[in-house]
Amino acid sequence: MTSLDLYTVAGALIFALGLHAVLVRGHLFWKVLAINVMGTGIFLVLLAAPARSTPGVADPVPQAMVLTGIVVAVAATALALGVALRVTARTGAPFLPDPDDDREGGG
Amino acid sequence: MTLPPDLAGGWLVSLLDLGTGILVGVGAFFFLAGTVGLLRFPDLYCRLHALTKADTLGLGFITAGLVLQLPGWNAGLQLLLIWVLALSAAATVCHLLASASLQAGIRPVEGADEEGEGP
Amino acid sequence: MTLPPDFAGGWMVSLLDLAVAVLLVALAARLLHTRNLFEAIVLFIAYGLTLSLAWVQVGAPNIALAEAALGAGVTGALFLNTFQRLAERSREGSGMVDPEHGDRGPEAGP
Amino acid sequence: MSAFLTGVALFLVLNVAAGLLRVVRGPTQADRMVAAQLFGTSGVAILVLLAEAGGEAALRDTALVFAILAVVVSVAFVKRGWVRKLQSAPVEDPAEGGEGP
Repeated sequence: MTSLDLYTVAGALIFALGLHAVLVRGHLFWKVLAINVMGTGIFLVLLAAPARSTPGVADPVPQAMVLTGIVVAVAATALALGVALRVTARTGAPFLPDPDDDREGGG
Repeated sequence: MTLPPDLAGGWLVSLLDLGTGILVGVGAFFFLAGTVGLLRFPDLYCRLHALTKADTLGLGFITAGLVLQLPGWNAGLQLLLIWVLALSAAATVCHLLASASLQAGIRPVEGADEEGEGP
Repeated sequence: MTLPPDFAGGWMVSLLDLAVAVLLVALAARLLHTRNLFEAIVLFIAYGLTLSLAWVQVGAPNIALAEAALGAGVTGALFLNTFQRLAERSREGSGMVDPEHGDRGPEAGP
Repeated sequence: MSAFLTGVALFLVLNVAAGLLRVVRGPTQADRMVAAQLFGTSGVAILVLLAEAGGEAALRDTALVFAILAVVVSVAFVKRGWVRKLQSAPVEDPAEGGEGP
């Protein structure tokens, strides 16, 4: 087991942790945090796995994809946090409104 | 500093290696001291003091030790720039956090002077 | 952990990789399961910097540069900004949520 | 020499991991922000050591970015992220009120 295998396993673990947190945590800001963590787990697998196949030579294609992904993740995080603030302003709490009751939070 | 080929591998290189080892070791010790202070000190202001001063000094020792290994003066100048930048960053962060904490009403721990620590 | 013989740096590098990977997983687990929103934000910044170290070890220093600037710096500032907006909102509003302890309690689940 | 420098870098990573305990236990928010500064300085040291050990000059540029980053995060915290204690600072800042309906 080389170091790059280690990073691949760590990326898979981090993705699983983020997915679990997205599903379990109700708070919207932890959902945004967890989506960020999930994305970094994918980046880790995406960089460590091809670097293992050709040791010593960096493959530029996954690096370009990950670089684009980081920038897109920052922009998407800003958008998601803005939406979460609007939800908080409407319903008074940073949680998604329950779809069963229509007492508050309607459009 | 590029050595002439008859000197490379001689006593000067091993002397430089020894200097690098000592300086980097002292720098690592200061980092350890900063972390111990961060974990053990009773107060936010004491922790800021320990962290910013000790860690910046440790970084200075480490960069000074690594300058001895560099081949030319370009990379050495870059290391000096990194250290100066970290120095100003630590000073700025320490001042900002301390003044904001004072304004927010966090009082320093009283009674440390009575234990004979201060002059 | 056996390394291939052409792996430069030897066993010390693999120990460093092990420490960075374990620190990454531990940071992710802690920041996703804590109850304190501010602690989660600071741990996320630390997570981004550790990830930058991991990318240095994987062999992509350019991505480490972008991660340290964007993933940890800009995203951390965004989260801090939103944290303060949320704290203002809950302090002047109905007080349904404590910004320090984000979940509403045991009834927060579905 | 390369193994020695990598070993010192490993020591600094473990050092940072110990310092992150302060983030978990810190009573105030500023205590938690101090750890970002810890990671900034230690990260600079780790990257400079790895640049020398691996012979990669590009890592020194990453170290420069690490040095700037703690300042950015701390300024964002002081300007935007500080929540005043309710009992110690009763005066609200009227200029920064929450907008929106």
